[in-house]
Amino acid sequence: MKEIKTKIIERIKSHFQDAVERDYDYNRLDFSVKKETIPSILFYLKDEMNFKHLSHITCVDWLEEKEFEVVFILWSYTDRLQVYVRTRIDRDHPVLDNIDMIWRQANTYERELKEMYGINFTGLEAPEEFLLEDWEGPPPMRRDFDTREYAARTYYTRPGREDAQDVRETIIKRTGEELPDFAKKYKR
Amino acid sequence: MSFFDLKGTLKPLTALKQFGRKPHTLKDVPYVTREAADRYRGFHYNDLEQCIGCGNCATICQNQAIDMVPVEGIEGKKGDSGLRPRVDNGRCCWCGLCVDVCPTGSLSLTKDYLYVSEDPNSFLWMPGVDNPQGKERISFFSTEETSLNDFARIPMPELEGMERVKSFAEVVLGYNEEQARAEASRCISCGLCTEACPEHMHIPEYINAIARANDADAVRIIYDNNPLPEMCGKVCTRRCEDVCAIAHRGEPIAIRWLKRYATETVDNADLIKEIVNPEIKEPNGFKVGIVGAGPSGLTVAYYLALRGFDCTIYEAHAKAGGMTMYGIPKYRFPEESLDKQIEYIEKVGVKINFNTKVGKDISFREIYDTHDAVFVGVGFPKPWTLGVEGENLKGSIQAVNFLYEINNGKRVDLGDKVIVIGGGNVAIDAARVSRRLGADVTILYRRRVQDMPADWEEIEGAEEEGVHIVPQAIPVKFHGDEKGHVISVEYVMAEMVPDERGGRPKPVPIEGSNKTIEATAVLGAIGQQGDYSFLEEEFAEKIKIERGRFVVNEIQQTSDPKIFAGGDAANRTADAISAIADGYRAVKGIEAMLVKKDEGNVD
Amino acid sequence: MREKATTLYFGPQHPGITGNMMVRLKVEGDTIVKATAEVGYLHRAFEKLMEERNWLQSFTLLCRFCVPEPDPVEESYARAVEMLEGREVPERAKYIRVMVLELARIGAFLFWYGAQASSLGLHTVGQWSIGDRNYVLDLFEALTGARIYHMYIWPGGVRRDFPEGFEEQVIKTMDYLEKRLNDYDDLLFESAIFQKRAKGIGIINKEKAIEWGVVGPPLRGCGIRHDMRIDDPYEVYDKLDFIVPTGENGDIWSRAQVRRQEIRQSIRIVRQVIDKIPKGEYYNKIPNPQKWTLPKGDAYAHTEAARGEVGFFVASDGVSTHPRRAHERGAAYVHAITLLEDLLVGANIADVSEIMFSLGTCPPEVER
Amino acid sequence: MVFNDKNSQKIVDIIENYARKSSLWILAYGTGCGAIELPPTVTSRYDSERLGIHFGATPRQADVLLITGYLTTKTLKRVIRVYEQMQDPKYVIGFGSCTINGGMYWDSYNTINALDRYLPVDVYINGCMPRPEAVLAGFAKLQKLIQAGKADGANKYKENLDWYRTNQKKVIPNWRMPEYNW
Repeated sequence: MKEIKTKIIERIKSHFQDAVERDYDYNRLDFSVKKETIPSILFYLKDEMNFKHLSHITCVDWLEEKEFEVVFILWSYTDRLQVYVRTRIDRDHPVLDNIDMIWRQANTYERELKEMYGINFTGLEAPEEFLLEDWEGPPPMRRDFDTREYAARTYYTRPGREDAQDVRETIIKRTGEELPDFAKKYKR
Repeated sequence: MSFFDLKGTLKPLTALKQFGRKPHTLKDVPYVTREAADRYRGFHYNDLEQCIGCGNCATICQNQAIDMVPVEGIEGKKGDSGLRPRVDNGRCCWCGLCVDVCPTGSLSLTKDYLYVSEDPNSFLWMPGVDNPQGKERISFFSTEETSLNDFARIPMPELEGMERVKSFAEVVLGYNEEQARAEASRCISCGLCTEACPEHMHIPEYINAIARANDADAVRIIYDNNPLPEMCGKVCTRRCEDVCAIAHRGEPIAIRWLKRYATETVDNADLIKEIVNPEIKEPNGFKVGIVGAGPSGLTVAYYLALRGFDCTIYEAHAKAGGMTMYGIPKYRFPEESLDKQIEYIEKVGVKINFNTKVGKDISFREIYDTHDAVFVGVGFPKPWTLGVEGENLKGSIQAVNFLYEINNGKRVDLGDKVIVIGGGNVAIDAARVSRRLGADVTILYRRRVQDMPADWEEIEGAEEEGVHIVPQAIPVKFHGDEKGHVISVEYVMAEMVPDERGGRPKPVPIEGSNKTIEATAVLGAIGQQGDYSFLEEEFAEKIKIERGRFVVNEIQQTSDPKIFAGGDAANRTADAISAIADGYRAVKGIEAMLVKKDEGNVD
Repeated sequence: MREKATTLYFGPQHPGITGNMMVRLKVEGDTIVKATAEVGYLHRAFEKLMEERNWLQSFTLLCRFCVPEPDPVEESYARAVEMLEGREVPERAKYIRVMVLELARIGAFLFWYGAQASSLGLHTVGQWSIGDRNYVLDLFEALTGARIYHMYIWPGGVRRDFPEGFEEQVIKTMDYLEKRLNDYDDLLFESAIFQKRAKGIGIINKEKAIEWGVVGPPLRGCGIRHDMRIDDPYEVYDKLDFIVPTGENGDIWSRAQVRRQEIRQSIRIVRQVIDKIPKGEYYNKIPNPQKWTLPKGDAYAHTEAARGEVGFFVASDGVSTHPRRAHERGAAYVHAITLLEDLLVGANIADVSEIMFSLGTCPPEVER
Repeated sequence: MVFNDKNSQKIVDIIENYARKSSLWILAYGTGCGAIELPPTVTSRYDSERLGIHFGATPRQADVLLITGYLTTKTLKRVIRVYEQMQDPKYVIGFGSCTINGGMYWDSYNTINALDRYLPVDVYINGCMPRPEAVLAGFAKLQKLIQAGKADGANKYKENLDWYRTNQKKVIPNWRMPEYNW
C-alpha cells in the first residue's frame, strides 16, 4: 500500500505541479488542485492510474471563507485505494468544468450540485430541474439558506403547543436570576 | 428455448404442496392488538416522580416533538423545574434518543404502538399523565450502561494522601485545559443547579463557554454576580452539585472545579480587569460604609463601586477575606488566590481600611452618620463552648482560634495526640491542619459519618491523610494532669434514635459505654456565634436580632432602613456563597433605596 | 411505415414503479426509443436537515434514506464519523454490525423477490417472500426495537446488546429461510415465464459497466467480481468465509441469479457470526451528544448494500456540533438515472418495471 | 329504525355503507416511505384482502388514498391531481407522524407539515412508521366511520374547495392543473 501511494503521489506531482497531496493512515489519498486542473487530473487518474470508479462528487460550503470545496472521490478496484481530488471555487461565481465526458454518471451529480449549490458546470447538458420543481428561492443547500425559517414561513404548523416553556427560563423566572446578554449565546 | 417449456410450466405448480397447510396469517389482527417485541420502541411513558424536568429530552429531540409544560400537582423545587415533557406524536419518530439521554431514566418507551384517530389535534400527549398504565408496558429504557449521559467525572488530580500532610501545599491541583473541556462537555445545560445556588450563578452558561473553549467568556459570566469566584472555585459548599441532573445516576458535574479552572486561567488582577472589563458608572455621590471585609462585604463593595457608589470597608484584621482568609487552611485556599481577587476589587475603586476594628478604632455611630447606607457583614467570630467538664484545661483550644493563629503564620504546639470535636468543615480543617503539624488526629462526632455537615470530599481527604474518625461519640469529660494540662478525653458512645417528628435521628448516649482516649490537645469545633458588642446601645435596641442573627427582609435590610446586614450574621446556611448572595441582594436593595429615592425627590 | 413517436409517462402513480418516481418514455409502438428519468418526488432535503442537527440527531435520519434496506446507510455514516474522529469500535459491535447488515440484505432480497416477480404478474412469490421477510423483521424488532427504522448502528458501535435468546431465534429463522429458498427456486427461477421474460433483457455492457458506475448485483451480473466486502473489507468481513457470486450475461436473469445465490451466502455469514461472536463491550460511548464535536476534516466510508455500494461523506468544521456537510452516495444514484435511461432504450414498455426492479432502484436514495 | 328521524340512517344507507366498507381498494401510489409497510400488509402474514382491502392500480377504481408519510410539494401536486380523479366515495388515510404535524421533516423546505390543510383526511394512523397492525387498525377505524356514515372527507373537500385551493396554491407555486369538476 505504501509503495502504491508513493508511486501515485510521484506521478501526480510530476504531471500536475499544483497538486498538494495528503496521505492518511488508511487506504486514502488526497490531492488539492486548482480548479482548472480538475478535468485533466481526473482524466489522468482514470486512464493512467486505473481509478475507474467514480464514487462520489460532493460539495462543501465554506460560507465564512466564501468558497465552495468540490470533492471528487475515486476508487480503484485494482489498487483498493480511495483518492479524493478537491478544489476550491469562488462562492459568488461558482464555475467548474463539466466532466461528464469522463464519467457519464457525473452528469447526475453535476445536476444535483447545480441545483443545490448553484455551481455552473461549463458545457453541462441536462434538464434545468432535477429534484426541485418550480423552486424560486436560492439554491437550498447553500448554508445561508435557512430551511427552518423557510418552512415556518411556508408551511402550516399545527397549533396547540404554544404553552411550552423553556426549562432555563422557568428557573430564571422563579429565582430572579438576571442573565446578562453576553451570556445568552451560551444557553443550550 | 422451445415455445412450450414443460419443466418451466410444471415446476411452479409445486407450490400446490403448500395446500392445506396452516397459514401463517395473523387472523386476530386488527381486532386484537398484537404484542410487540420486548424491546419495542412505542409510545412514551414518563415516571413523573422520578422526572426532574431537566428538559434534556426536549433538547435532543431533532423533531422538536417534546415540549416542557407545567403539570398540575407538581411544584418546582430545588433540583426539579416542575415541568414535564409532553410529546407531539405528530412529530415523534420513535427513535428513542430522548430515552437514551434522560439523566434520571424516568423516560422510557412502551410496547404500545396503536393509536388511530380522525382528529389530528389529539396527538399531543403527556407521557405518564395520559397513560399511567404505561408503567407496566415499558419496553425500551436506558440503564446506566446504555445511557448517553457521561456519568463518570474526570478525576481531579490531587496530591497523594501521605504526601499532603508534609506541607501546606494546595492539595487539589486543578484541571488542565483538556480535562476541563472534557468535564464541561458532560454538562447537559439544564440549569437546575442555578436554583440551588444561593447566588444563582449562571452555571450552564459558563460551563458551556468552557466546553466551547472560550475561557474568557466563562470568566466574564462568572464575574457577573460573583466577585470572589476563585474562592468559590476552591472552597464553595457547592449546593449546585447536589441537585445536578447527572448526579441522579452518576457523579455530578464538577461545577466547582470548572469555576476554579476558568478563574485560574487568569493569573493576575490586571488580567481579570482586562477580561471582565466592567463598565464603572459615573460616581453618583452616595457613600456606603461596610463593616467587615468578608465575602458579603466585599461583594457589596464591588458591585456598588461598579454602580458608582463610594464604598469604604472597615476591617478589623490586617487582611481582607474574613473567615475565608483566617478560617480556611491554606492547603485548600492559598493566600495568593485571595490576594489576586482583593486586588482586583480594590482596582475598581473600593477602599478598605485594614486594622480598623469598629467599636474600638472607629465607632459604629460615626460610620452610620457619615454614610448614606451601612452594610454589616461581621460574621460569626465567637466559637460556641462545649459545656464539658474540664473544658478550660490547658491544651483545650477552640478550633477557630487555632486556625486563625495558623493562618496568621504563628506556630501552635499541639503535641502529638490531637482530638477534634465536631463534624463540620471547621472540625475537618482543624483535623487536617493538625495532621500537617505532625499529630495523630482523632475526630469525635456525635452522629454518624454520613450525617456530618462537612463536605464529603473533605471527609474523604481527611481519611486519606490518616485522620481517625470516631462517629457516635459524645465527649463527657476532659481529664487534666496536675499542671492543669489536658491528658485525655472521656467520651460515651451513642446510638441513633429516629426522631418522632421526622427530623434527623438523634444520638442518645448508651449507659456505661464510656471510653477514654489519650490527648495532648483538644480542638472544639461545634460552631460559632455572632459578636455584636461593637453596636452602640441605641443601635442594639433598634436593630432586631433573633437567635444571634440580624433579622432582615428580602433586600437584606434590618429594622433600621439605613442598615443592611448579610453573611453568617444574617443567614442560616453560614457559607461563603450564601454570604455573597446576601451581599448581591443588599447591593440591589441599597441601590433601590438610595438611587430610586433620589430620583423620587427630583421628580 | 415508421410509426410516430409518442410520449408516455410512467409514474409517479403507477403500480409497476419502484417507489415514487417517473420515467418519461418516448415510444414507437411499444418499443422505447428514449427514456428520461424524472426524480424529486421524495426529496426531503435530508442533507440540509443534517446540517441543522447535531452529529447524533443526524443519525436518526439515516435509516430513512433507503427504506427497504436502511442499515448500510447507518453503517456508512457510523464508519465515516469513526474515521473522522478516530473512534475505535469494540470487536463484538463489529460482529453485530455484520450480522445486522446481512439480515438487512436478506430482507432486501426477499423484498426484491416479491417485487421482481410481481412486475411479471407472479404474485404468489410476493405473498411468500414478503410474508417470510416478516420473520427477518421480527429479528430486527427483537434486536433493535423497530421493524423498519432500526436506528441501531451508530457511531461507536451498536445501540443495544443482543436480547436474551436472540441467537437461537436467529438460527431458527435462518433454518426456516434456507428451507424456503428451494420453494422460491421452484416458484420463480424455474418458472418458464420468468426465464422467458428475464433472459436477454436489460443487458448491461460488460466493458463499460465499471466506468459507468454500475455496482452491486448488476455489476456482478456482468461477471465482474467486485464487492466492497472483499475489495475494501470493513468490520470483520475479512474474518468470515463467503463467496461473492457472479453472473454471465449482464441481463435480468444474471442479476436475479446473483441475488439468489447471495441470499444463501448471507445466511452463511449470519451463521458464522453467531458462531464466532466474542463476548464483551458492544459500544464505545460517545461524549455528551449535545457537546460532541468532531475534528476538522472529512471522510467517506462505503458499504456493500443489497443494491450496491452505498457511501457516506461527512465533513466537519471542527468547531460546530453539527455536520458541515453530509452527503450520501447511493447505488441507485447511477442505477435509477443514467443506467436505467440507457437500458430502457430498445426495451418494451412491458419490461420497464421489470428492468427497474432488477437494478434495485431506490428513489428515496436518489432524492434523499 | 325510525325512518323520520333525520339523525338516523336510512336502511339504504346502511346497506350502502356496509358495501362500501367491505371493499376498500387502495390506490397503489407509494407517496412516501410508509409504502414499505404496505406490501407486508397485503401479503400472507397480515393478509388485508380478507378484510376487503386490496390494491387498485388506477384512481378511477380506488376508494382509499393512502398518504404514506411526508409529501413533498412536487408529490403533493400529483396527489391532489390523483385525489381529484378518484370518484366518490373516496377516503384519505394519513399514515404516520409526518401527515399530522410534519414528523421528522418539520423543518424541511420541501415537505408539507399538516396534510389536512391540503386534503380532507378521514383517519390518521400514529407511528413512524406504523406497523402493519396499525395500518389494519386504521382501516378498521375507517370502516367503522364509513358504517356510521361519518367518513365524509370528500364532501368536506367539495364544500370547502376554495379554502383547500388557497392552501394548495400557497405551496405549489406553478399551478397548471385543470380545475376540480367532478
